[in-house]
Amino acid sequence: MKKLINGVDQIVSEMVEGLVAAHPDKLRAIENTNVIVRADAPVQGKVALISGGGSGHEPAHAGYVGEGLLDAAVSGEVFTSPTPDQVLEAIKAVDSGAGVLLIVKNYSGDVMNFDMAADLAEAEDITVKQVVIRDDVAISNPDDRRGVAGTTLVHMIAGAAAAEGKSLDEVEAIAQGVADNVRSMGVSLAPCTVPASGKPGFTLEENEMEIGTGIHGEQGVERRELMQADAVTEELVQHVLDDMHLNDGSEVALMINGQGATPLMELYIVARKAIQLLKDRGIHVKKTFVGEYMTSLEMTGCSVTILNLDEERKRLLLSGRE
Amino acid sequence: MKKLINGVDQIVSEMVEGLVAAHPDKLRAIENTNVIVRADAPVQGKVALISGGGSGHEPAHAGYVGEGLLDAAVSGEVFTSPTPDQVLEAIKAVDSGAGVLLIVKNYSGDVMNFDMAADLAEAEDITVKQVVIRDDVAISNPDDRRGVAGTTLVHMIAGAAAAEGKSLDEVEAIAQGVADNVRSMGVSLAPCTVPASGKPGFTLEENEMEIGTGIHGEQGVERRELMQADAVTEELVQHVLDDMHLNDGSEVALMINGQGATPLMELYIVARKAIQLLKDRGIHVKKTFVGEYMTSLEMTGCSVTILNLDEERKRLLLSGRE
Amino acid sequence: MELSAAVMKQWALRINEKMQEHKDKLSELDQAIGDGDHGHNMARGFQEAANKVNDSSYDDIGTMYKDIASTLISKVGGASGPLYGTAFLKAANAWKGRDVLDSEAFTEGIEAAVGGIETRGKASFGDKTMLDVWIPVRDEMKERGVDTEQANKTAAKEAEATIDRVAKKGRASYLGERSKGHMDPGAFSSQLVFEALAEVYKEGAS
Amino acid sequence: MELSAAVMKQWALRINEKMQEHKDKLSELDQAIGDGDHGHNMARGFQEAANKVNDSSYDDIGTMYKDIASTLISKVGGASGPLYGTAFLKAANAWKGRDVLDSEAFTEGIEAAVGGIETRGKASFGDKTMLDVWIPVRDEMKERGVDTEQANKTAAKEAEATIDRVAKKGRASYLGERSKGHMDPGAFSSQLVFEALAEVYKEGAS
Ligand SMILES: Nc1ncnc2c1ncn2[C@@H]1O[C@H](COP(=O)(O)OP(=O)(O)O)[C@@H](O)[C@H]1O
Ligand SMILES: Nc1ncnc2c1ncn2[C@@H]1O[C@H](COP(=O)(O)OP(=O)(O)O)[C@@H](O)[C@H]1O
Ligand SMILES: [Mg+2]
Ligand SMILES: [Mg+2]
Ligand SMILES: [Mg+2]
Ligand SMILES: [Mg+2]
Repeated sequence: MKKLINGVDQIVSEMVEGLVAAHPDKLRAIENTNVIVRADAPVQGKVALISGGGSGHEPAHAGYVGEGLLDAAVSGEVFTSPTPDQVLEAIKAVDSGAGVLLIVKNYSGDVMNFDMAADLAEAEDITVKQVVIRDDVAISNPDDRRGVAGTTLVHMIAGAAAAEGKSLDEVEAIAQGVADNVRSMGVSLAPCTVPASGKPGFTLEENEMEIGTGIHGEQGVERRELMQADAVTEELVQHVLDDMHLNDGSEVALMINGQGATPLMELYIVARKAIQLLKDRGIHVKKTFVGEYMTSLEMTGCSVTILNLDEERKRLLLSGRE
Repeated sequence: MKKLINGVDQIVSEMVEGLVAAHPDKLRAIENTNVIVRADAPVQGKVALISGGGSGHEPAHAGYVGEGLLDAAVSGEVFTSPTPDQVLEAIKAVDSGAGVLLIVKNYSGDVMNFDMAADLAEAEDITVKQVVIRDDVAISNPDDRRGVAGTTLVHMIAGAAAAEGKSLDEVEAIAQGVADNVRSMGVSLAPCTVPASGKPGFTLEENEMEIGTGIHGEQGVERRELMQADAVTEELVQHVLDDMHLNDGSEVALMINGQGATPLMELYIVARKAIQLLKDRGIHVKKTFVGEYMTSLEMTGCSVTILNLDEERKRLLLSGRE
Repeated sequence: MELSAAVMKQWALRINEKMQEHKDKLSELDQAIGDGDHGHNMARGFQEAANKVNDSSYDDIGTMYKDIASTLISKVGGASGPLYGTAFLKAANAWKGRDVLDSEAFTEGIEAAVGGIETRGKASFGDKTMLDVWIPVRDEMKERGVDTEQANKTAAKEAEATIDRVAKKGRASYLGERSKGHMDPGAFSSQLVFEALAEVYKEGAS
Repeated sequence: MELSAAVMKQWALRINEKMQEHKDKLSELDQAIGDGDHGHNMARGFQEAANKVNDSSYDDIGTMYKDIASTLISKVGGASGPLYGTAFLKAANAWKGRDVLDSEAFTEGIEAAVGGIETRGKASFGDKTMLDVWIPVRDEMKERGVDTEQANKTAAKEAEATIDRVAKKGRASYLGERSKGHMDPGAFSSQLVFEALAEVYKEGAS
């Protein structure tokens, strides 16, 4: 394992220190935790947004803390959900009385830990709502789907809504609207190495890829022969579209998300094909994101995310922060 | 070689297509070239900035095209300087009559090709100036130094100056000031694979790293035993500072630039230590950049860049775009 | 059958020793069908729990296990943190105010623990999770009273039995049929819990 | 010694064939001390030059080599593009208006080419670049007139001699002492240029 780290146990805390040291005007850490909040939290009268999960997905989640986006991010160990007490600290630090929305990815660990934190917060009379993201169409049963890159679109759109001063119920409804209308699918060409284990999560031959990978360095739902970028893109886009109800004239946002080690160059090659495919179907792409938004350490691969836009989501996304 | 591409010969043109398709409101490509210009180029009365070089450094250079930054970027083949005729096309497309500044990295290829383009442009009565970036302190002779990540700070600061309506001479002087005051040094833990060759550029053992690597996947100036992040950072920062004249109270900008495959998490661990080291020396970091600004495909590693700020550079950097 | 506060303390300490010892194996099992952190999660959490127990003195088994549970909840994270945490928290409630547990009282705790895991994780027997071990152990205790040696054997057998199953809950479920052929890591850590119980009971009795 | 327009055309085509044939070796040499693209750069550029020459008909050798030079300049990029491009452009100027080259005229072209490379790249003999081949070949021509067989031999010997040198210009110079022990890729591509010359001259004469 070759990593620029000092020791497996300090990774997350040193990353948090680095984030705050690099952006002291924007960010602040809560002592003795791996919670990062806006420097000016709590923002009076504003609904607060919290996201989080295991570390190793950077820039998610702490990279989204800031004006017009999240109020706090909670970082667990690498690929391990944070504990309820850390989430509670975040909730207490950002609540201004207007309530708190937790943005949770649908993994057993995240769901349970955030749920316990919500219970603890309610016991302290803080109003907490949750939206659970399940955008990964690689899993066929919609209830079991993981939350992946689409989560970052919830950060942006719900973040813009909260910044406008909308109420907790309104922000929750908007966030839920994004969650209901966003779908993703990923492919990986090479695994990543979780620092604590020191070994790659799996091995792939030179001509193999994993289709339907999540964001925790796991294998996907199927191992396949490596294909060219256009064919891979077609497969991912088709899978995503099969699960959506888009018509000729539908408006969408598109995200091509790198898993960590894939050069931006390749992501743009994928974006090119994805945009072509959507255009061929009469779908209007109003906004395209290409880059790393939700990574899996240094995994090689990418995911395609499509969000069906209604007028409100479109307005919030185009006017908001990225 | 496992890459999300369709064929080695189409990589650059398909990347350019993808860039423009993804950001049609911002970018436009010049037909039959790999030149990307601002959608609204030429901007009347504004000095135009052009950067470029081989591809494989994304987001450099095309990712910096936009308001307050570059007017055009010229992409050569992977790690191969673009040809003079392509640079000339860029010059012609962005010149509004206020003149054009070429931002050139000090590699034989870049220098020669941009120089030939400048000659061709002068022959067409376009006023062209050049600033050559030599920030890589891994090379001891200052004249021979390569242009690396520090180049992106020239994009930002000269871009902000041009956006303010400064004249070509003024913008050139500011860009030259950045070039004279910026220093970088890189380290690599794993090589990258140039698509055309299909094989990694070199091999490193599990416990080895290359110190002093450039941005073209080459080996560095020295092979060393792998160290922990803090020790690596200390080495890079010290090397950079040894070449600068900073005092207690100096103001700087800091950039921790990922080479492609290094997770943001690790870059923040490096940033944390670099900021500490500068603070220990009484140096004020006014702005920190952590992320991928100038990559070498999927190389693993990072570089540290420090820019000595005077009042003007500070103002332009803090008010400008990233 | 009786379990004193001293033996119950030993149980927690022994679980920790087992998790440290099998840390790599647990993570390897998790790497095959999950994300490879189960050993680290267990080792981190039970080490903290052992420290807590060592630093305090308890007459009340309920209080002791409440502390263990809170420590697990706040130090483990992931899926296993809330699940083991809830399990011991529910058991602690059942053991509140007691300085010794007879077979019935111990069983009540295990029943409550299983209920907690079920409520929290919404899994059932056969889903290839830790419950595949806990449920049969509980059933046997309810039926025949606590026999720690038997519980140990059942846990080992049931952990083994997860190998052939397709995961229905947790990360391993994402693999579908590909999850077959690997033991569930949480089932194996649960086996270690009951292995520790058999050992400390035997030592305490002798 | 005379080189007709037909032989000069064959020269350009043969250079291309050699670059295609040795593409991988050229890139491997470049991978050792540069960035691994020299073979691809040469193959891409000379292929385009060959296409250009094949698609046109020339009486004037100057015009033919100006087209070759422009093609190289606009299709190669990198360091070698401007250098080979400038070399052939300068030679083309010297050959302007001629449909056949005697020894003196050909040598003038080579002299101009070397001057172009020197001005463009600011390197000297011994810097471990293509000039390490071009300069001795030029010197020999100036002294004894054009002997293509001899030029071929000298080019091969001088390319070989770059192995022991430390690079002073181009990417390889960044490696300092580590550049020793590898042949300079541009020196080898230059050797191929003169190897092609000897072959087409021999074929043309027979
Ligand atoms: N919903 C659930 N119900 C019961 N047990 C579960 C559930 N989800 C996961 N588990 C158990 O947790 C174990 C994985 O724990 P761990 O690896 O520590 O957490 P994570 O899956 O978050 O990485 C699985 O092997 C399984 O036994
Ligand atoms: N300044 C220079 N003068 C003469 N030749 C040079 C110079 N710089 C580079 N070269 C030649 O160019 C060759 C490398 O060409 P190539 O790999 O195509 O370009 P790049 O170095 O841009 O990747 C070197 O082997 C060397 O012979
Ligand atoms: Mg985990
Ligand atoms: Mg090159
Ligand atoms: Mg796990
Ligand atoms: Mg080269």
